[in-house]
Amino acid sequence: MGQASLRTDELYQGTLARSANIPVLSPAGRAGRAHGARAGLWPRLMSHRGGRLGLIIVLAYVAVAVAAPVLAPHPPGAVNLAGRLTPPAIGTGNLLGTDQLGRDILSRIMHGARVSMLVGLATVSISAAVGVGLGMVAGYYGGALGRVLARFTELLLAFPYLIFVIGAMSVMGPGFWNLVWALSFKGWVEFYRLSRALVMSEKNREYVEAARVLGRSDSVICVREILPNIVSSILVLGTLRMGNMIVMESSLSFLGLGIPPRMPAWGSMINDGRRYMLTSPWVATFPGLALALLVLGMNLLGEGLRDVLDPKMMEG
Amino acid sequence: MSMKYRWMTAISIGLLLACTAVSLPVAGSGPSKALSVIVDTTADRSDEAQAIVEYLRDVGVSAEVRVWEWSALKERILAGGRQMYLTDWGSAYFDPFDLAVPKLKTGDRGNYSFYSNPRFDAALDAALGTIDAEARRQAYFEAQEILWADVPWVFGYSLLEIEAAQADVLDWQPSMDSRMNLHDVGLKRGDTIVVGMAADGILTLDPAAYRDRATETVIRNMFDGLVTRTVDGRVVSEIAESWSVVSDTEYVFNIRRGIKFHNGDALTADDVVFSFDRVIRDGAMGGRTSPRKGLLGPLAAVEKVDSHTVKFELSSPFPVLLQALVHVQIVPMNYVLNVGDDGFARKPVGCGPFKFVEGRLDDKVVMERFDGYYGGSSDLKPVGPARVKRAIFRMMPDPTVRVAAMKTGEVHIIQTVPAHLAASLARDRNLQVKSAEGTRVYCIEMNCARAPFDDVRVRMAMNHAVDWDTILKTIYVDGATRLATAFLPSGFGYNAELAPYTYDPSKARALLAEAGYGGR
Amino acid sequence: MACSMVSNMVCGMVHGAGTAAATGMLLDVCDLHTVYPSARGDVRAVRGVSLAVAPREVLGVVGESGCGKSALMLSIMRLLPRPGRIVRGAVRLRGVDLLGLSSGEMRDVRGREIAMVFQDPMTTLNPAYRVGDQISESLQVHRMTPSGASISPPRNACVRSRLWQARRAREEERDYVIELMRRVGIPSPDHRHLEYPHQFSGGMQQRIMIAIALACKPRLLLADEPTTALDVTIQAQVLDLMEDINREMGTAIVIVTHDLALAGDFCDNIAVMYAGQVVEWGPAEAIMEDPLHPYTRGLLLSMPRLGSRQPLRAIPGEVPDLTSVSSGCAFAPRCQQRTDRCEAEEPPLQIASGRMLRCHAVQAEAHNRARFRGCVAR
Amino acid sequence: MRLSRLQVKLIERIAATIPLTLAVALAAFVLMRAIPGDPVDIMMGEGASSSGEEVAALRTQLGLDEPIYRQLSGYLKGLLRGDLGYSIIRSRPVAEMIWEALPATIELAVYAMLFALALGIPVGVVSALKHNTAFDRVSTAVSFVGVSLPAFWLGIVGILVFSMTLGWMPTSGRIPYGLEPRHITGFLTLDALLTGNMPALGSALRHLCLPAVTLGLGVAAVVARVTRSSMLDVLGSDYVLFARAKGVPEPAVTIRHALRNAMIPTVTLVGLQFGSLLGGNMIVETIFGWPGLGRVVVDAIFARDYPVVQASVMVYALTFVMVNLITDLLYTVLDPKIALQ
Repeated sequence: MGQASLRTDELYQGTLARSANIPVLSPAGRAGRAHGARAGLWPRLMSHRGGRLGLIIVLAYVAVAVAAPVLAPHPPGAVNLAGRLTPPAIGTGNLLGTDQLGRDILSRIMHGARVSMLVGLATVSISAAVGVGLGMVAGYYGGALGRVLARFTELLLAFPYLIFVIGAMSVMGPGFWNLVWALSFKGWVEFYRLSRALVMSEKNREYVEAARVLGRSDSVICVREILPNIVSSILVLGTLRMGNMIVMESSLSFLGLGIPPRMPAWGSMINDGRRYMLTSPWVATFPGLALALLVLGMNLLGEGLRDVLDPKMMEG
Repeated sequence: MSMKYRWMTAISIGLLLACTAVSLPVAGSGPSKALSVIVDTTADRSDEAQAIVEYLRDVGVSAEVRVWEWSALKERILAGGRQMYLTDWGSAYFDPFDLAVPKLKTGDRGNYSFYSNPRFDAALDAALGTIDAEARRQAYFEAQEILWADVPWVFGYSLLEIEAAQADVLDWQPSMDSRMNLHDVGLKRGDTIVVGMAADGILTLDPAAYRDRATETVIRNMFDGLVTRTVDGRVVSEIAESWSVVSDTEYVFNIRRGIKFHNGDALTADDVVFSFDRVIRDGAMGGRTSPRKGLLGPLAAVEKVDSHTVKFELSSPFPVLLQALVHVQIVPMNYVLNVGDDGFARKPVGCGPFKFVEGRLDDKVVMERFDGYYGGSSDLKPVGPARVKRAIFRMMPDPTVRVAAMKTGEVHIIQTVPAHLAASLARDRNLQVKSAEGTRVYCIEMNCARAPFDDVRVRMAMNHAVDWDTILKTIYVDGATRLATAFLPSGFGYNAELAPYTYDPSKARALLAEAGYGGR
Repeated sequence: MACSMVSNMVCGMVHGAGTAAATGMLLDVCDLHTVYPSARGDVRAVRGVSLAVAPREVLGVVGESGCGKSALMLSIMRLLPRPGRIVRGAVRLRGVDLLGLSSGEMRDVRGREIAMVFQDPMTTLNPAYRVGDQISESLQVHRMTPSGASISPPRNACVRSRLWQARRAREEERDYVIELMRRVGIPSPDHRHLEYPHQFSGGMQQRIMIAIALACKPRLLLADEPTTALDVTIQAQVLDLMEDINREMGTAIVIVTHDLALAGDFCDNIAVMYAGQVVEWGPAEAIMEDPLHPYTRGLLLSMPRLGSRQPLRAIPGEVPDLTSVSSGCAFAPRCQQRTDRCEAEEPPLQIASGRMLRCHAVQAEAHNRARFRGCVAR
Repeated sequence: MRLSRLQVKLIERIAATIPLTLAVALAAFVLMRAIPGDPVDIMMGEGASSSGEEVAALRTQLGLDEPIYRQLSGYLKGLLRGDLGYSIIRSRPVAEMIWEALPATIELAVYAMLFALALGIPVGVVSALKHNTAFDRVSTAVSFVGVSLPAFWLGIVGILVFSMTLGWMPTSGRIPYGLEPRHITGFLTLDALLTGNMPALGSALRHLCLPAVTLGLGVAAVVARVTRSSMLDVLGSDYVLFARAKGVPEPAVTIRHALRNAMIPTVTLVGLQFGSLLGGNMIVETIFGWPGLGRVVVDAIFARDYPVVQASVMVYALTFVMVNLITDLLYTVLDPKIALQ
């Protein structure tokens, strides 16, 4: 496959970066960023309109998630069959209505924020850890490992993902962490490709040479020198992937493979409500809106981080 | 230089920890020796399972739900590794033969609860060892009483089969076994009737190569059997004009004369013998054995007596033979031999009211009226060719979309309306909604071979703990019938005197306490 | 000749707009101000630049990077990237103020009257198109035939003759493109006009860019650091080419460079820019031999010269931040001759010793010298 | 010379798909045998009791009781002969099933992609041209929301609004009976065009509308974002400035000079997304009763119909590889640098 597939790879990584609005920075820019004194990431993010809004949204979600037991008017699992499918109304105690088991949708959305964000965070963290680790090794050393991984990632991309997840969930059985593993199984590929490409262009930079001349070991160079220089791109990809993972969870719920039902998760809530769309559209709509707003926040934050971390924005 | 990432890392880790720490609902730690169970279900019953879990918690059982994909769950159930699971099982024979036997007889195929009671097995054997109706009824009554006392399951309910049709569909009636006899149905306007099937697709068009109901629903409009069934489950003649029971193990059927297949061949005893041979003989379908073989139980041989008489020989008494024969369709021998099994499945020819036009099994199957139809069962009015010119079965797996298509008038009849949507359809003056008793038992099975459910008191407690009436009234919007045992009211030998277990949480708690599981 | 040209320019300057056409100036930039809004405030990239270019003249605009040279060129073309904008001033081409033209009229000027070449040919040529097509595109957008006449759509011509004409026109165009490529020194242009930019070396790419710029025979060529990205030997070839073009085709050239020596060799006049302003502007020899402005002097001293044993000296200090220019002379903080007046009051652009100069300190000195010589430029 | 190099490369690429496809087939085989469940048991369904011997006999007949390595070698041998096997549950050749379902899936994916491009590219371009304006902000926000709504939800809402309330679109299916064009390619719109059957074309397009939009909306959002950012890059490039300096009119600058170069990342994305459209449309197919490969394969997984799953996975992988190949070929058209490197 040689050259040709390498090209797809490179273009893929470029596309990836672009679709995620990740700066594939000019090398000089990146090197400059690592070593130039640049104070005030925080103020700069706060002065970035989209980034600020995104951060506020995300922090608000985190706050709601953490304070859910205090904020939520009802326990999220309180089944009340007599009061099922109550429409949203002010003053009834169910501001956003109730679902097919009479549970308060607002409370479930609040508690669901924990589960859904945890799904996103856990899958992205695992994917990023595996992907960046392998990507750095493959990018730094290349060679046989790189070739094996290249074939393996190709295999993963060519294998229909849903089929894999259905299979994996059948093998492992239902469960929160099983779902996270199944989602991470392919999620790492993007992180792998991005970090491999970044490391490949980074490893010939002067500062890496300098570290080598100083006799630093490879692992120290990777972790102490290269990683800080690529971490921002990875961070941005991570924020952008989180929303995707939460949506993925809902698709798996559609196939009956989602989060265990007593855990309120937005994806499962949307899927539950799907059956009642004709008669009680609020059941699916509110969790959908909650999800959309979080994804919007995440993307704005990711984009803000990109802009703030992009040295091109510093000039002019 | 990592300074500026530190805050981000801190936030990320903090978020992760915060969520982890507080998000996973920990199973409530109740009294010291609480019973703790995991209730397994498939996705379609997860709502119900969550409600059940709440009821179990009410009586001090710490319960959780797991949603599984069915095949994966079944394998684990069969391995004995699960505790309590929502299952269901259909019966097509209007007799406990294909329900109680596979589900509850020791070691049988569907016995996921590992229930074993020699007395119960003996009662079933007695019911199936004779064709004497009264003796059978008594045996079944006894079996039900044993079950009622032994409570191997949390007995559940059977769902109504709710169907809907446009108002201009005439003489339409859902049948209890979810078949759809379009021969009898008329249309006020138009000559093409479209049915929205509640299936992803049907498996085949060969009457010997399937085992599922959806396929039968479609195929039964192109093929007739020796006998058929009324919507309320009575067996009446179809291709067979009459029959006689020579002995417990020998039946003789007289074939109606003048029946033609769609290709013009006359139907004779040879075709009947061939059709049955194809099902019961090993490797009769081009080296493969029909999956329907088991449906005919101890049927050993079908022999031609003369051109319009066949004799059935059984290796042991088979009281449900007539019900079983409803599900075997007659195929044209010469045609099948000519085109081969694959060719036959591609372009099937039968002697039913409709002939095959074209079909994609996961999209739609189109058939046209067979004008040479002999008229069908003389017990089912009207007799004669079908009233509509064309019938189309469309596969519409999503219930919401089926209902939407009904409302937009794209289909004339839809199967399996979700109970919560039935009311909204019934309010529509252009539509009619009807229902029939279901033939499927929904229950919660327990692993009776292992603690804690090897203790009848615990099983009994479970039966008292679940408020089925509320569940059926709300989640299933009254579209279900509560069952006292595993037997269906529509089936033969139903003991109407046994009442379903009442919802009684305090009794459930007491029983649990008695069994050593601390209640509150 | 150069001397009289400068005096002409000065006239143009002094007497205002009306006389520019009369004095035969090709381009006349008058008190041009350009800003780029940014988060930290407006960057004042061009601050009251006045310049003029006579027909057939070669003017060098020299300065450190970030002094507003490119912004000046883009302002002339009215191609400042958003959100940059021209605040005030005038850019007259043969007496017509370009700033007052509609965008359609301005588009007609670009490429046809004023052409521009950029620093890095690698990124300036569109990678997706054959070079021949990129050259002829200029002709097509200006609806010009190779002979220079505008194409007017033939009236009442039958389809066939139109087709024939179109084919003729295409062939002519191709021949012209090949000829043009030959003219700028590209070997075997009859094959190479079908190739893509990446198939050429940097020098060849720069020649193609010049060919594109010359396609419509513009009167003025703006060259923004045309040789900076090239090897030294190639630089010389490209400069030779531009010199030829200037001589043979009569195209006036404004060449932007940070290389004072290059400008000295190549140009008729030189304008030295600092912090968005022209600080010294005059005949090339005069400036090279007798730089008056302290900044020009600094530039010359920091420039290595063959045979000179003088040590190189860098100009102390840094280029000022253009968002917050103080009221005084922009160069004052780095100037060794600064006075209190320099820090308080911005020096005007004035005539001194046969050139234009923006400096308080040298002003007086030059005035004295001029009186001593008894020759005041008019 | 150049052509032959391209040809060599093409052959190389096609040859390289063979090991990948085999690896995918192997992975599918392993995955299917690893997941619990048994096709025979599912095939026997419910109803009357079937004896253990009967099930065992059927297993023997289907070769399911042979050791795994024998099953695998049999499967691979079949593959080498071009034999995809026989569906256990549906007792018909797998190749036939796939051949029947694939055109529906591809047609849906193609139209979904066309919709995504038709919406995403103009929105992306206009956002880039009107960078930082209200249009840009709104379209960006909408595209974020578009990405974050699951397709099954969109599908139901679409049916609710456009079929039930407005009555513009049919709820499901590909085309009503009686309107089908003569079968030539299996792609209904193409067949209708080839046979000049306009009513069929109209109906097929109407049926395609909702599923294609449901499937394509998320992709449209991503396409818009990628186009916007690459357009922004390109609009700031020297050659666009140079084109303006040549006096090229603004529309020509945007389309001829900027968009063409900005399309390169979009094409990469389209290639990748097309693969995921093909492989990820099971849910949309289920909702819209679309008779495509997605439903066949999900059905087959749940029924443990090993040969069908294995073959479908291979078909997916092959399509994915082919789409990548086409994408790469498209680059050589868009970016002349690649053709000769």
